[in-house]
Amino acid sequence: MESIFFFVVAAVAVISGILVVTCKNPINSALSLVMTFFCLATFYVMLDAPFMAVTQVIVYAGAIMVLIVFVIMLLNVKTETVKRGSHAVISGTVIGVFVLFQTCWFLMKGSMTGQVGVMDKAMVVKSGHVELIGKALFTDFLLPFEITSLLLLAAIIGAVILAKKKI
Amino acid sequence: MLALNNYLIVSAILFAIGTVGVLTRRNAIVIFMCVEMMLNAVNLTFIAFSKYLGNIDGQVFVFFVMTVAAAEAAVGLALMIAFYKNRESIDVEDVNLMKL
Amino acid sequence: MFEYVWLIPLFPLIGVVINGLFGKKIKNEMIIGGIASLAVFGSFLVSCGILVQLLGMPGEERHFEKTIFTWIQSGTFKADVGFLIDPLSCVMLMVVTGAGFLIHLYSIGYMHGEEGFYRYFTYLNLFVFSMLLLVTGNNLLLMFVGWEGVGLCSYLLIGYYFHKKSAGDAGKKAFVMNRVGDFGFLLGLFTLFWYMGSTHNVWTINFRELASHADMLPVGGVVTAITLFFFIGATGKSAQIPLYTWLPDAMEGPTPVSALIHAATMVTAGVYMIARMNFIYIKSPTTLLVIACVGAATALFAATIGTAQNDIKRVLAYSTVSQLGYMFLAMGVGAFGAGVFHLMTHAFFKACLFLGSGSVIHAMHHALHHEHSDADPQDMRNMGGLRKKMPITFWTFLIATIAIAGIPGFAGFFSKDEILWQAFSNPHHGEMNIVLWLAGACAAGLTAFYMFRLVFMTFFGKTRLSDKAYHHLHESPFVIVFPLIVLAALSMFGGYLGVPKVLSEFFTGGAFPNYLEHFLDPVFAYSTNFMAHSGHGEGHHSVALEWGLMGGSVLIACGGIAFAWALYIAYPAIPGRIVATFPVLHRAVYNKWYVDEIYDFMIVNPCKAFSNFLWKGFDVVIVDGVVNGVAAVVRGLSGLLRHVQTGLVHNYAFSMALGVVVIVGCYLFR
Amino acid sequence: MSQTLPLLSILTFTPLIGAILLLFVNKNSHGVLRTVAMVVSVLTFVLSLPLISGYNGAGTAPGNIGGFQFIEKVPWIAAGPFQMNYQLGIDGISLWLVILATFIMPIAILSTWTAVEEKVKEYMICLLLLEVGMIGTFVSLDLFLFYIYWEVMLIPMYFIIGIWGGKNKIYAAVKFFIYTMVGSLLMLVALIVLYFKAGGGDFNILRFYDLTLDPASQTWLFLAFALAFAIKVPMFPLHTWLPDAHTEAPTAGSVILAAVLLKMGTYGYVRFAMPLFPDATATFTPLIATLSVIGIVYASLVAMVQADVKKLVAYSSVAHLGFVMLGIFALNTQGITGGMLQMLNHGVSTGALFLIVGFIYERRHTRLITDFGGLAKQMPVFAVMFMIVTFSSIGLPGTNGFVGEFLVLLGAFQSSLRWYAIIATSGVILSAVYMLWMFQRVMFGELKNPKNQVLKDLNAREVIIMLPLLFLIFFMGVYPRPFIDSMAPSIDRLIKQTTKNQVAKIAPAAAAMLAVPAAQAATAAPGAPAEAGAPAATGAPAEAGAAAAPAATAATAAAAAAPHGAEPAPAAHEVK
Repeated sequence: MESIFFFVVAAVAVISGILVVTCKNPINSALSLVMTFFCLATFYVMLDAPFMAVTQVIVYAGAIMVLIVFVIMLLNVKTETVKRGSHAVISGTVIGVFVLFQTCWFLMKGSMTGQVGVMDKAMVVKSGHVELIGKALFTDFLLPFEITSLLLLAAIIGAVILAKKKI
Repeated sequence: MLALNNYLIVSAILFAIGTVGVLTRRNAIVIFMCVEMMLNAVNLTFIAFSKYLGNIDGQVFVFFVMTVAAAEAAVGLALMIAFYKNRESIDVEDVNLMKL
Repeated sequence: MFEYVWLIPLFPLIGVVINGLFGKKIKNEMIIGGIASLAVFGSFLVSCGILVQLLGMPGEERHFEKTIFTWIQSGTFKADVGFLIDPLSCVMLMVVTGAGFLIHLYSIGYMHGEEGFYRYFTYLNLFVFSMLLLVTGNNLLLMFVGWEGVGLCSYLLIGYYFHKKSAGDAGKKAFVMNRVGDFGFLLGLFTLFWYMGSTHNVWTINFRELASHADMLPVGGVVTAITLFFFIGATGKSAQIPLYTWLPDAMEGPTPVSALIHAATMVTAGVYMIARMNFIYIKSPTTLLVIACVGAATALFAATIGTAQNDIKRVLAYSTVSQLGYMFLAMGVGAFGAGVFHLMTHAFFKACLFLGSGSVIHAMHHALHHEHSDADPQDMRNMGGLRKKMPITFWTFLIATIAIAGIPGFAGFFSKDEILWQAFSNPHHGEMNIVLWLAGACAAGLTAFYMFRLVFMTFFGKTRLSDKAYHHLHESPFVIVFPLIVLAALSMFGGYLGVPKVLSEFFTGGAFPNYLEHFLDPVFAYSTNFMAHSGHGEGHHSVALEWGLMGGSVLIACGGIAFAWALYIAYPAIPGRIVATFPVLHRAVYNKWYVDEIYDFMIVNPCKAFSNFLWKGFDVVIVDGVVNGVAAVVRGLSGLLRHVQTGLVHNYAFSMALGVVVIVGCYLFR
Repeated sequence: MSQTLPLLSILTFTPLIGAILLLFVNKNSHGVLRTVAMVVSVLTFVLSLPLISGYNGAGTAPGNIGGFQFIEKVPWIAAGPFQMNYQLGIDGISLWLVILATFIMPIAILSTWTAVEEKVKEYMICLLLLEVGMIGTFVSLDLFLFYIYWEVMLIPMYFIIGIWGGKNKIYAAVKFFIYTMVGSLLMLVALIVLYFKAGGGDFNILRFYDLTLDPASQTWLFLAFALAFAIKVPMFPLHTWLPDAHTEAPTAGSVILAAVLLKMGTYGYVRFAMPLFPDATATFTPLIATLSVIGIVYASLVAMVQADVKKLVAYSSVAHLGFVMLGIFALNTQGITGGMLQMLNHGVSTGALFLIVGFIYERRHTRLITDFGGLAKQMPVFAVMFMIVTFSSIGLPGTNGFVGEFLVLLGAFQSSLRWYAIIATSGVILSAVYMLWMFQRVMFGELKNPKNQVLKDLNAREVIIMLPLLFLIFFMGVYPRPFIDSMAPSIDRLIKQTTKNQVAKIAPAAAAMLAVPAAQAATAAPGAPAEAGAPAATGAPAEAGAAAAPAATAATAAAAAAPHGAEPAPAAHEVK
């Protein structure tokens, strides 16, 4: 039963992914991207990572997509009239297929080593997913955490400067 | 319990679609969205491994990927706005100041 | 007196330094001329002192060597600055300083009024210095220093009138041809040094040491190579067949220069070198044959050209080349003494002839100058009948001409006849001696002919000058005429120094021996007894034969004079008709058998063309082509790479993606 | 003698201090700039004089190793296995080259008193830095230090040609730089391979001298070193950079380039290429002799038809250095002494020639021979000096040119290069031809060209420049003993070192060419080099393995050495 559900969500995700790429109007592609994010969120839930799903939805669907849609509206981007030259599209898809083929080849050859870490479904349920991530975030990954704050600061400054000044 | 590979295959497909999107589309924002999609495909892989390896690090890493994505979104869009002001279009073809 | 031998070259050197540095300021001609002449006179006095001291010593140890300092000392090679006094160098000293002094006096008068007066006397003194070094040097390298020094001075003096392009060219030609000779000399020196060193462990270039080890030298083989190389040097310097064309052109220089350098001293350097190294030359009969043939050929060849020249100095130049031919003929047949004797007598009468012609040109120049006509003062065709106007010059010129023609009683006869006799009677070259004698005799005849042609055309007959110019002709001043008289006297009595044996028995019953021969014997002792041992021995021809030949040569000389008299005095029309009947032959002879043109065509022009080709063809196109080609290839390659950077963003994205795929691919299918 | 005062270091760095001093002088007070530079260079020359007095020929004084004197040794870089120490020392050969460098520099600076007007400060600094490079190269005993100075010397010369040069100065400067750089990069690789074959430790040359390498690697290393020095000499096929560099360089630049920089090549052969690889020297002697003889004849012929005086003089220096190379590869006392002397003579006479061309160029701003004619009447003093220098360049006895040339030809004639010597002797004629023809076209003939009729004769400054050179021309010509005697012991050491392996190989009966020749040594001589090359290397196959090894280590070492050495050589990417 669960696998059926998985396949449905996977199908939806893939289709909306293709839609993002193919449809003319950027708004449609933005919306289909949102749809992909939701499918991913469901996957996270299935992977016992509820907090990640929520964060995914908030950050990606909520913040980034809103920002993109806002920018689309701001620049009132018209539907794309001129398609990329056939030559470019073909080469693009060929590269895509290659990437896909190579990763699948890896998957076939590679094999998972099996349980390594201590975390499992029971623990997530018992102590809650947020506590686990919080503990990990503020102990092992304290330095990266601080650096990301710096990163965000830089991004903010960058965005302000870029958007404000008349280049 | 689904096998790990299923998730990996899905993320591979999404990643491939993202790549195709980046390479073929002319609209800067759509390219930007495809990049986002590729990032998310990778997040999915992280979390899948995190679950099957029973190690929380994967998910923490996803956090960092998200922050990067957010920062990138901010700067990227600011760039597009600035570019739009400059060139009246965000078509990637016009970004050719370096053209010979 | 021997101790002061180093004074001999030092005096002219002091003259050079004084005139060279302060000449421009002194400006007074008498002082400059005086300093120069005094310097040479000083050397002359010292040489006389040394000659007297040498005569006082017994025959055998008449040699003295004094080393001043070591010049180059590297490994086994040692060359030091040292002087060697022996009969041969004494004879040369007397000739060089004696004639040199007279010519210096003459130049004071002749060069009067020239703007580069001090420069002339500096070079003349430098020449005498180098010549003295050449003559008294005690080793081959010091002789070579003198050898090239005289070459340098002849370049400077020939090019004295440097504003004239022809003088510059003549100077350059003389120097380059001397340099070709020096090329041979150097190779000879290297071979000798290497051979003596490596096979006999005798590392020396000192003459006396070489002489003492002379018997180590094998007959023929390496020695032939050595002597041939040295002979090339001699031909270059003494203007023999292959390398003689520079001497006639050297007449561009002032006449006293021609007298000193191209008659008395420098050109005799080659003969001196052979005489100095007789112990080596005697060891290779082939080279002696070559020398004899070249000498005879040059004598005859130059005499033929001399007959058709119109420039007074050109005639004398070709006569010098021919007389040098005689000296080499003498050397070639092993009669070194006769060669040196002829060298001495030739120095006297040829210097007198040149100075005489100089005095004529000097007078003609003034006369034509008054008349403002630009006729060439040196061309005999516009001379004639000068004997009344310039009696002393005429008489001295006549005496010298008689001497050179070989009329008995005068210097030329004794020396030339001795050479012809030796050529005929020498045991060396088998039946070749007949040919050699014949060539010598013909050349003697021709010499007599063109010398008297010259005398008749300039001094006798009706003057071809305009009356006004003829009126202006007057005898040259005393300072010019005095050397003429002295030289004329020497050319008259100089001959009695070396009276041949047969004559002295006949006339004086042996009381009048051949002084010069005995004087030079110790120097050529080795080669005379080497010839005696090697089975040739003295040609024991009958005395009558010698008388016959002597008579024959006198007859030929008188015939030549008569023929000249007939052509230019009795029937002046005949030369014109002869020229008309044989135009081609005359033109060929007049143009020096086109030898200069042949040289240009065969050597000079191809060399220029080849070096042009080398430069433009090889250097610029190939070598630079390769260098610039490499640069072009690099530029081309980078041009191609540049196209990859299209500047379009998506191309970059595409190449990035491609890169990823390729790397992963490699990783996969490693 | 190991005295307290590190004379060589002081000597090397005085010009550097001078250059730094110049930095503080105001840019446009040209007078002060020139006087400071002049004072510094004269000071350097004065400092170099004690070298002559202090240097005793036999080299037996304490504190000198292998015949080198004034030794200074200071550990400099110790990076892991590498141990480079700052080691200086001179022997008979490098002593006179240092003196030549310090002697020519004041003259060069004095000659640019009026020639260079713009950017005088940078010009003087470049000249002084050039002097540092030159002296450093001649005195350093540490192979690595030598390489650094070799590179340091290139840069100021590049600027001098590139900035103050003539019309297409950029082309000439770049060509000069890349030509020499390619050579020196090969040398760098060979230097490192040699270092590893000597098994690590320091770069001291003396250590490398008594290293016996197998003929295979010796050949390759010799070729690398030889190519670098051949470019600098310049040998026949690699000489085209010289005429360009000379015609474009300013007077002082080309005087120094001709007088000292060309000697780097020949010095390199004598100090490094030959003693380090004796067997390879023997095998390559015929090749190099052929190239040098071709160089002599070819350069003389090409010089004959040049229209530009400076190009003619440049080609003449190619010919003169052909003589030097022939002398050096004769491998006997006379040959090498002649070669060394010819180096000094060439420095003096060609330096003087370039000064003279500089004088007429400054007056007429043209170098074409056809523009001149009849200058002798207009400029008599100049004419006399030009004549003396021309005759020194032709090699007339009594001037310095003759002594060198004669010894070279004599040496070459005695060694196995007999036929080469005969052809080289013809160079004597050719040099007379092109020099005299040029001299005649410039000085003699009518004074037709109006511009020539106005020319002034040499002023006091120019005469002062020429006097020391003329004095040297005659002094070295008449009394070369002091130069020859001080070189003799070092040259004997060089011959012993360069022919040491051949002695071991040939049967003892035919003693080495050096020893007083036994009965048929001369005939054996031509055989010796052939035998030396022929007999299979003593190296067993193991050596072959070693030969392969250096290729690998060379690559890694080159990378490792580059950052350590901190020398300005750019990354060793091949330009080809």
